[in-house]
Amino acid sequence: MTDETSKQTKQTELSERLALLKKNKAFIIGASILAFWVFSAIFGKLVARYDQDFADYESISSSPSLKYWFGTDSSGRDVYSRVIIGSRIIIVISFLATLLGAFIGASLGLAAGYLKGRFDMVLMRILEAISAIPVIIIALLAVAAIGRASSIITILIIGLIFTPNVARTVRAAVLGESELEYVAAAKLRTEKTAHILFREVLPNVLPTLIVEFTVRLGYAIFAVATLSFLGAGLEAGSPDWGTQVADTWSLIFSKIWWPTLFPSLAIASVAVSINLISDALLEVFEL
Amino acid sequence: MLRFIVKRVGLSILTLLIVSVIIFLMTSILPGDIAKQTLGRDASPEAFEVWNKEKGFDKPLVVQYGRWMGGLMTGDLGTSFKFALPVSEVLGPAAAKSAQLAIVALILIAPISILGGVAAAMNRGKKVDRLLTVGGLSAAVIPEFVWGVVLILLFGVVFRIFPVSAFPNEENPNIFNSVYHLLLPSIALLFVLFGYISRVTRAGVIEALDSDYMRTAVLKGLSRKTAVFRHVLRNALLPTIAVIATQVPYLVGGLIAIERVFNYPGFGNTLLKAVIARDFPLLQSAVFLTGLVVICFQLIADILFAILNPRIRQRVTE
Amino acid sequence: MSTNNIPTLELRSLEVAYTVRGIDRSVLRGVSFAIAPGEAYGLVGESGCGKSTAAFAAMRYLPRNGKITGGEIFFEGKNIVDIDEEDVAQLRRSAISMVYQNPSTALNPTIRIGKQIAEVFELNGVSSSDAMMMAEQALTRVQIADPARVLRRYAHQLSGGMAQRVVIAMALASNPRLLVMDEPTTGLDATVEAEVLDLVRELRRDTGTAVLFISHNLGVIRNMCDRVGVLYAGALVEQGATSDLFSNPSHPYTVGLLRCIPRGGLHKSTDRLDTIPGTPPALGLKFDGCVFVARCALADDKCRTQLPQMVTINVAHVARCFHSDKASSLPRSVEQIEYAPQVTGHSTKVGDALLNISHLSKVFTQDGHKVRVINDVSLTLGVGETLGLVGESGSGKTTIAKLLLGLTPPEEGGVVTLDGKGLAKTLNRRDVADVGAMQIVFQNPDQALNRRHSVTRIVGRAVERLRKFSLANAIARAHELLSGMRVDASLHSVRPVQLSGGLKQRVAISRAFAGAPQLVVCDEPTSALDVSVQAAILNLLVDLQKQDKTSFIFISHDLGVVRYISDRIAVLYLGRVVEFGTSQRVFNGPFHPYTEALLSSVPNIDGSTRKRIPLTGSVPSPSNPPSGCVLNPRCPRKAGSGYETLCETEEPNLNEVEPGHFMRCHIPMAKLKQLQS
Amino acid sequence: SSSSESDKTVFRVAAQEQEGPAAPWMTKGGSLGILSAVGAWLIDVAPDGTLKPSIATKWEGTDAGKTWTFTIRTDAKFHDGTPLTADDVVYTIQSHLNPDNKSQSAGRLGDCTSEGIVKVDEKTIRFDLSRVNANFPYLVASSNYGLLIMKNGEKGDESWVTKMNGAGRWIMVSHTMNEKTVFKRNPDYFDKKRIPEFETMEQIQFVSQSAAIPALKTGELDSIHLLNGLEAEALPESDFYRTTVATCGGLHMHMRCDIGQLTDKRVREAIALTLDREAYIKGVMGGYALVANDSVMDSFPTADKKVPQRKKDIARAKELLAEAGVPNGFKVTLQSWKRDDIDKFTQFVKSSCKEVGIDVTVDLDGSDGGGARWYAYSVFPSVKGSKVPNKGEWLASEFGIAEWAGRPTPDEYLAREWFSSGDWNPAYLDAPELDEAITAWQSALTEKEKKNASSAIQKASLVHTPIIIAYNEIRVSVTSNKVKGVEFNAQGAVWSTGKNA
Ligand SMILES: Nc1ncnc2c1ncn2[C@@H]1O[C@H](COP(=O)(O)OP(=O)(O)OP(=O)(O)O)[C@@H](O)[C@H]1O
Ligand SMILES: Nc1ncnc2c1ncn2[C@@H]1O[C@H](COP(=O)(O)OP(=O)(O)OP(=O)(O)O)[C@@H](O)[C@H]1O
Ligand SMILES: [Mg+2]
Ligand SMILES: [Mg+2]
Repeated sequence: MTDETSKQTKQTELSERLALLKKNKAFIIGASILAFWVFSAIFGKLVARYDQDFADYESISSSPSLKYWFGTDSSGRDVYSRVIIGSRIIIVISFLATLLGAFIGASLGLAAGYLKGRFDMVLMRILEAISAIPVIIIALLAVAAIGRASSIITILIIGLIFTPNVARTVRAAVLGESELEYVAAAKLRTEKTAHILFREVLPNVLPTLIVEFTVRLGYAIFAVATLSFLGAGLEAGSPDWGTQVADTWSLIFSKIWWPTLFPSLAIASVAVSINLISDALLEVFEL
Repeated sequence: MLRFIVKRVGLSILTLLIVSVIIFLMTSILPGDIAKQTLGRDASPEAFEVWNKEKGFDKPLVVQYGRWMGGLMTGDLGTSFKFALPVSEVLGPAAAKSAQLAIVALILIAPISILGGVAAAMNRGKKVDRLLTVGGLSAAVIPEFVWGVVLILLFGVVFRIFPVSAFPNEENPNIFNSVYHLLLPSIALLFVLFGYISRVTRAGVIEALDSDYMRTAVLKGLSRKTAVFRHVLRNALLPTIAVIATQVPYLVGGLIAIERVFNYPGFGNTLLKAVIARDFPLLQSAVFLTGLVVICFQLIADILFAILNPRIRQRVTE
Repeated sequence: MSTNNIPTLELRSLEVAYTVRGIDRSVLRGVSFAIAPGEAYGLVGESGCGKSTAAFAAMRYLPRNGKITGGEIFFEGKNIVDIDEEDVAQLRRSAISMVYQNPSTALNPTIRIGKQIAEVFELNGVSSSDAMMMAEQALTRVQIADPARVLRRYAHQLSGGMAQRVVIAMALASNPRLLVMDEPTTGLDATVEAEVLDLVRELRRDTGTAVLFISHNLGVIRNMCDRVGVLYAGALVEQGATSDLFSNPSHPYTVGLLRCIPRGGLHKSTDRLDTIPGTPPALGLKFDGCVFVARCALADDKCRTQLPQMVTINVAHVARCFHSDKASSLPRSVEQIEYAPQVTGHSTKVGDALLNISHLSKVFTQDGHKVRVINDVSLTLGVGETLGLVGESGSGKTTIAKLLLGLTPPEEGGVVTLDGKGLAKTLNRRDVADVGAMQIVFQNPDQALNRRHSVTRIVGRAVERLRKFSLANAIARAHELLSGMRVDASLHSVRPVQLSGGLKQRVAISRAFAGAPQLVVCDEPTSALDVSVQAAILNLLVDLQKQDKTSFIFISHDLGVVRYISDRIAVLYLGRVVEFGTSQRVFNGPFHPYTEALLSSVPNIDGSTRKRIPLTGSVPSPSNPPSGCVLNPRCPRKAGSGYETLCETEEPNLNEVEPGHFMRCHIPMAKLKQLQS
Repeated sequence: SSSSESDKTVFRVAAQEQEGPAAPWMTKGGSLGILSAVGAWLIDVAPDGTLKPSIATKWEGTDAGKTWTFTIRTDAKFHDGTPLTADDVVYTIQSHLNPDNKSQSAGRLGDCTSEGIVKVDEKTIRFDLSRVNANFPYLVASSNYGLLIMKNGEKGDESWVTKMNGAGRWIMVSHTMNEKTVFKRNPDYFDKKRIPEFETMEQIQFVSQSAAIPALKTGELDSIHLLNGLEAEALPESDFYRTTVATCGGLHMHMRCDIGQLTDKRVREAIALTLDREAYIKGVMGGYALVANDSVMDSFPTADKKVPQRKKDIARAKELLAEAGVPNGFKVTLQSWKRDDIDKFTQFVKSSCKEVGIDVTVDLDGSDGGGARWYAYSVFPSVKGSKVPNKGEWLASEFGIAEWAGRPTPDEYLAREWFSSGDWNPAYLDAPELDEAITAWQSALTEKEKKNASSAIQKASLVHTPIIIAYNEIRVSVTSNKVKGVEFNAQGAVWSTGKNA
C-alpha cells in the first residue's frame, strides 16, 4: 500500500534528521561540552584534584602548573578543582530556575491563551509589567528586600522572572492552536476545559516549550553568573564561577589572569554549548 | 492614528502602574524588614519604632503606596538613606551618565548588528551565515562582565589601545574624549546584543527574501541586488529598528555589570550601591525608572511600527 | 497552432531535483513539451506532481534547494539553462512574465500599487513620470475601475480579484512573448475566477502572447487552453489538443482523473463516482517502469519493469503508456464501505423533517463595529437528506454551521430544532445525546485532528464521551468504525501526520460518526483534496447516508460537488438565504439572479460554453451592507427589470415562489423566467 | 622655574567609594580622603601613627588626664580667607555634641561635654572631661576625621559640601559626588613642609581599590591608597613605590565560651592551632601583616615576647578535639560581613578547620548595614547578651569576626572586649585570671608592672582562646615613581615624605 510507504517515509525522515544531527558539528561540540559539565556537576568530586576549600599557602596565585593545572587563586586554592566543583552550582540552579519558570509560565500561558478575555488581558498586563524590569535588576531588588542572597532565592527569582517570557510564548502557541479545529472537535464530544487544555492543546505546544526551555536555560546561566558576580546570587564563599570571577578579576591587571580566565571560560563554554545545541535542534528539526 | 496612540499610551501607563505596584509590594511584603535592613539587626526595637514612624512605615500599605506614587508624580522621590540627599539628585546625574553610555553603545550596536543580520540572511546557509549566527548568539549568551574583563585585559592592559575606565578624568573632557572612553564598554555590550539584533534582522530579511513579493520583484526582471534593496530591506529593516527598542531591557540590565567593571559612575553602579546599602527610597525609584525607560521605548517602538507599516497604519486610522 | 516552427518555449527532457535533508530528490523526470507563439498550453495534474516546478524552471527561478539536473529549456530557440543571471533578468524584463497563486501576497505590502507597476516600465528605461502614466494605462487595460485611485493603494486594500488583475497588469506591462500562469485563480471565488479567466482570454486575443497555463482544475484548463499536458509524479504522461485529449483520454491516469469529477448532471441517487486508488508517490522515489504503475488497474509486469515511451495517438496527441489503446476501458474502481450501521432508537424514515432552523442571526464585533454576519436564516432539512450550502467566500456558510453546532451562540430569537426537540444555544448546555446527534467534518483534516494523538484515540475518545461506552468498548467500536471507512487496521495506532489527506478525512468522518449522529455538517470536506480523493470521500458519505439515514449539511463552493450530493440547496449571499429549494429546482431555474451568476461562472469540463452572467463589482462588506436588496448594486437582472427602485430601497423577503422553492427577489418568477430564457 | 614646573603637576589618586556627603557631621568612611584634604584638625596623626601638632601647637593633660589644655596657632586661615580662631574650635566640637546636628562623630568624643569646652583665651582652649581619659588627644586628632575645624556658625551638614570651607592643605575646586573631587594647593597652609609639590590633586572614586589598578597601570592614576598587599606586590617596583602604615587593629575572631559548640576551651585552642598564620601572611597578604598571637597585647611595646607564638599543629589540634569528645569534628557557622579581607580570612579558617574535620559554613552579610553591625565602632545600639547564637548579630553569634580599628593603647580593647563584663565582649568568657590580669594592667604604673600584667593577659588568652587574632595588618599605598615623596596617613591624607622638599 502506498500508505505503508508514507509511514516508512516518516520513519526514514526521523532517522535522516538524526543522521543530520550527528553530522552537525555545532551540535557535537555543544553536546560534548555540556556532557562534560553535567558529568562534572554529578561526579565533580571524582574529577576534581583537591577539595574546594583546600588552600596551599605556599603557592598563592601560582600560575598553571602540573600540580595545579589552572593555577591557584589568591587564597591558594586550586582553580581547576573549584571550577569543576563549581559547575554543579550553576547547572543545578539554572536548571531548577528554568524548570520553575517553564512550569509556571506554561500553566499561565495555557490558561491565558485558551480562556482569553479578561483573565488574559489582566495576566498579560502583569506579565508585561514584570518583564519591563530587566532580570538582573528585579533580582537585585528582591535580594535587597529579602535581606540576603541565597541559591534558593536565586532559583525562585529567576524562575519567576522567566515566567512572562515562557507564558507569552506558550500563550501565542495556544492562541494559534485553539483556533485549530481539533479544539472545536473536542468541545463537540463534551470535553471539559481542563482536558482540552492539558490533553489536547498542551502536547501540541510542547515542542515550542522545549525550545523555549533551552533558550531560557542559556539565559538562566547568564543571569546566575551575573548575579553571583554582582554578589547578589549566592552565599558568600561558594565556589561558583561568577563569584570566582568577581573575587579575582581585579588581579588580571597584576598579570594574575588564571583564577579569572578559567571560570570565565567555564561560564562561556556552558552558555555556548547550550546555545549550540538549541541552535542545531532548531535547524535540523526546521522549527 | 491619534486614537491608537492615545490607546497605546493609556496601556503603557497601566503597565507602569502595575510596575510600581510590583516594586512597592516587593519592597514591602517580602520577608525582609526595611528598618532592620537599614538600621541593622542589632538595633533595638525602640529604634525600629522611631525609625519606622519617622519614615512613615507604620502607616497602612495603601497609604504608603499612595504617598510614594504621589511623590513620583510631583517629582519628589524622597531622600536616599545612604547618601542623605534627595533621590533625584543622586539618580539624575547617574542616569544621565548611563544614557550617554547607552547612546554610544546603541550607535555602535545598531548598524553593526543590522549589517550582520543582513549579511547573514543574504548568505543563508553558507559559512558566513553560520559564523555570524552561531558566533553572534554564542557571544550573546556570555555574560557582559566576562566580556568586560576580557576586553579590559586585551585592549586596556595588554595592547593599551583603550582607556580601562569608562569615565574620562580630564578637567574638561570633550565629546570625542568621552566617546573614546565609552567605546570599550560599548564593545562589551555589542557582543551581548549583536546576537539578538542580528538574529531578528536576519529573520526579517529572510522572511522578506522568501516572500512572494520578492519573487514578483525578481520575476519582473529586477536584478537580485536591486530587488533586495528596494523590496527586501524596506520591509525587513523598518520593523527591525522598532525591534531594537525591545532590546532596551537587556541593555539596561547589562549596564550594571558593565558599569561595575569599567568603573562608570552611572545608573547601574548607583543601583548596585542602593542594593548593598538597602537604600530603599533610592532603590525603588531606580527600579521604577528602569521600568519607565523600558516601557517608553516599547511604546515608541509600537507607534513607530504602526507608522511604518501601512497595513497597521490603515487599520489604526479607521 | 502556429506555423512558425520555432516554439516560444520548449522543454526538452527536463530533469529537476530538490535537495531535502542532504539528498537530491528528483521532481521532474524528463519533461518535454513546446509552446508555439500565441498558443495556450495547459499543464494539469494532482497536487505535488511538479506543475509549479516546471513553471519556475521555465522562468529560471527555482527554489534555493532546487536544481536542474538534466535537459534543456529553450526560449525562442535559445537554451536558457546556462545563461547568467543578468541575461535571465533581461529576459524577464522584456520577454517572459509570470502570474501565480495568492495575488495578495505577490504584491509588496509596503509599496503603493502604482509604484510597483511603474517599476516594470522604469526597468525598461521609461522615465518615472511616464512610468506612472503607463501604470495607469496598464490598470485600465485589465479593466480596473478608477485606476488612478488604485495606483495609490496598498496591496491589502485590494480584494483578491483586484489584486490578481494588478498582478496581471504588471505581468503584461513588458509586453511579454511568454506568460506563465500558475493556478492564477485558485483560491478565488468562482465568480471572480470567471472574471479573471475572461480577462486573460481577452488579453490573449489582443496580444497573441504564448501562455503556459497551470491548473489542477480540468474545467478551467478545458476552457483556457489549446493544448494540454498531463503531469504525474513529475513525468508528462499524456499530451494533446485540449478537446481531443478530453474526449479521448489515452493514459489510464487521465482517464481516471476525468472520471472522478462530479460533472454535469451526475447525482448521488443515480451515479457513483470513480476514484483512482492509492496516493501519488513520495517526492524523489525511483521508478524502473511506469510512474503510475502502483495505481493503475491495467498495469502488468512490463509496466513495472520497463519505461514506457510516448505513443502517438493521433497527430498531436501522445501518451506514455503501453496500454493506451485500452485506457478508455480502464475498469472502474469499486470501493464499498464495510460499515456496521448505527443502532439508534430513531424510527424515522427518509424525508421526515429532521432539522428546522428559524430566524437565525449572528452579530460579530469586528474592530469595534457590530457586523451582522448572519441575517434571519430559516431552513429545513429532512431525514436522510443532504442540504447543500453555497455562496461566495465570507457569505456566512461556516458561521451557520457553528451556530447549529452550538460552537457560537446565535442572537436572541433564533431557534434550532432537531428531530422536534429545541436545542440549547450553546454546546455546554446541550446534553450528550444532542451533542452526539449533530457533528461536523471540517475542511482541513490537518487542523481538525490532533497531531499528537493516535487515530484510535481520536475516534475512541469521541465514542467514549458521546456514547458513554467503557474504554475497551469504545476502542472496539472505534476500530469498527475506522475499518468500515476503509482505514486499514495497520494505521489505527499511528498519528495523523503519517496519513494521506484522504485517510485523514476518513478518520475525521469516523469521528463524526462516533456518536451515532442524525446530522453531520460537512464544511468543505473535500476542497483541500485532489479530485480522485474527493471522489472517494463523496462516495463514502453517500454510502453512509444510505445505510444510516444520516442527514448532511454540505458546504462547498464547488457547485459540481454540491449538485452531485445535495437534495436541497440553499444559496447564501451576505449572510442571507437568497434561494432555497430542492436541488432539481435550484439548478434548473428559473434562478435567483445571484444563483444564475454563480452557476454561469463555473467552467465546464465538457467544453460546452454557456453565456456568462457577470456580477459586477465585489462583495460588499457585511459591516456596511447596501440598502434595499443587498444584491442590487451587483444584480445582473436589476437593470431593465422594471423593479429598480424597489430593489434599491426595500429588502425583499424570502418568498415561496413555487412549492418548496424560496427566493429573496423583487422580480417575479415569471419575469425572471423570461429574462433568463 | 621649579614653580612653573609644579604648576603643571596634577596628582591623581584613587578614592574610596563615598557612602554619604563629605560633610563633617554626616561623613562615613568613604569621604575620608576628601575631608583629609580640605580639613585641618587640632592634631594630625602622622603616617607612622604618631601625633603631630597642627592647629594645636601644644597640648597637655592635667588632673591625671581629666583636664586637657590645647594651645592653638594664630596663623591658620580658612579657605575663604578668614583667620581660624579659638571660637571656631569651640564651635566645631560643640556642634558635634549638639544632638540636633545628629553628628556621626559625637559618639567618639567620649566623656567630653559641651559645657566642658572652655575658651580660656584667644590661644587656649580647655576641655574639662567628666572622667579621666589619658588618650583624649587621639579623640580630637585627625583620626576622628569628622572633627575637622569648621568656621564658627557654618553647618556641617550637606550644605557644607558646596564650599568645603576647611583650613587644610587642599582647597576644593570642584566636587561631584561619587565621581571625583578636584583640589588645588592651599598657598596659605601653615605647614608647607607637609604638602607635596603638585599644584592640583584629583581624587577619583572607584568601586574598589582593585578596580583602580588598571587605571594606575595605564597612567590614568598616580596613586592608590590602601591596597591589598598582594596586589601591591604585583605592581612592578620599577614603576611604583610603596608606603606602609602599620596598624594594631584588625580582625578579631571570637568564639562563644558560654553556649554552643565552642564552649570547650580545648576546641577553641584546636581551632587556633589549625591556622598556619605565617603561610597566610606570606601567601595571601603578600607579607603585609605581622603575626599575632591571639591577644591584643602583642603589638604594643609592653608585650612579653617570651610567650610562645602559636603555630599550626594539626596533630595537637586533633588530640585536643579527641579530648574534648569531638574527634571527628563538627559543623559550625562563622559569621561576619562581606569585605575582601574578611572573605579571604574566613576561607582561611574554613580550609584550615577542614583539616581537623571541623566543617565551617561561612555566612557573610553582603549589605552595608552588615559592616556597621560587625564593626566594633557600630553607631547602632547593640543588643548585648542574646543567648541565642548565630542570629547574625555580632554579639550573639557563636563564631564571628568583628573588626577593631587601631588604638594607641590596648585599654579600650581590654575593658570592653576582653573583660568579662565588658559591654562588647562577644566571647562571653568569664575567666577570673584574665579579669585579674586586666585589672592589674589598668592600675599598672610602671613599665615593669605593665609588662607583667601584659604577660599575664597574653598567657590567659592562650589558655582560654576566647578570641583569635591571627595578624595585625600593615596597610600599603602605591604611587607611581613619576610622583615623588608622597605618603598617606591611615586616614588617607596625603603627606609629603619631605624627601623632595
Ligand atoms: N523547495 C522545495 N523543496 C523540496 N520539495 C519541494 C520544494 N518545492 C516543492 N517541493 C515538492 O516537490 C513536489 C512538486 O512540487 P510542485 O510545487 O511543483 O507541485 P505542483 O504540481 O505545483 O503542486 P500544487 O498543485 O500543490 O501546486 C511536491 O511534492 C512538493 O512537495
Ligand atoms: N469570530 C468572528 N469574529 C468576527 N467576524 C467573523 C468571525 N467569524 C467569521 N466572521 C466574519 O463573518 C463572515 C462570514 O464568515 P464565514 O466564515 O461564515 O464565511 P464562509 O462563507 O464560511 O466563507 P469561506 O468560504 O471563506 O469559508 C465573514 O465576513 C467573516 O469575516
Ligand atoms: Mg503548484
Ligand atoms: Mg468557511
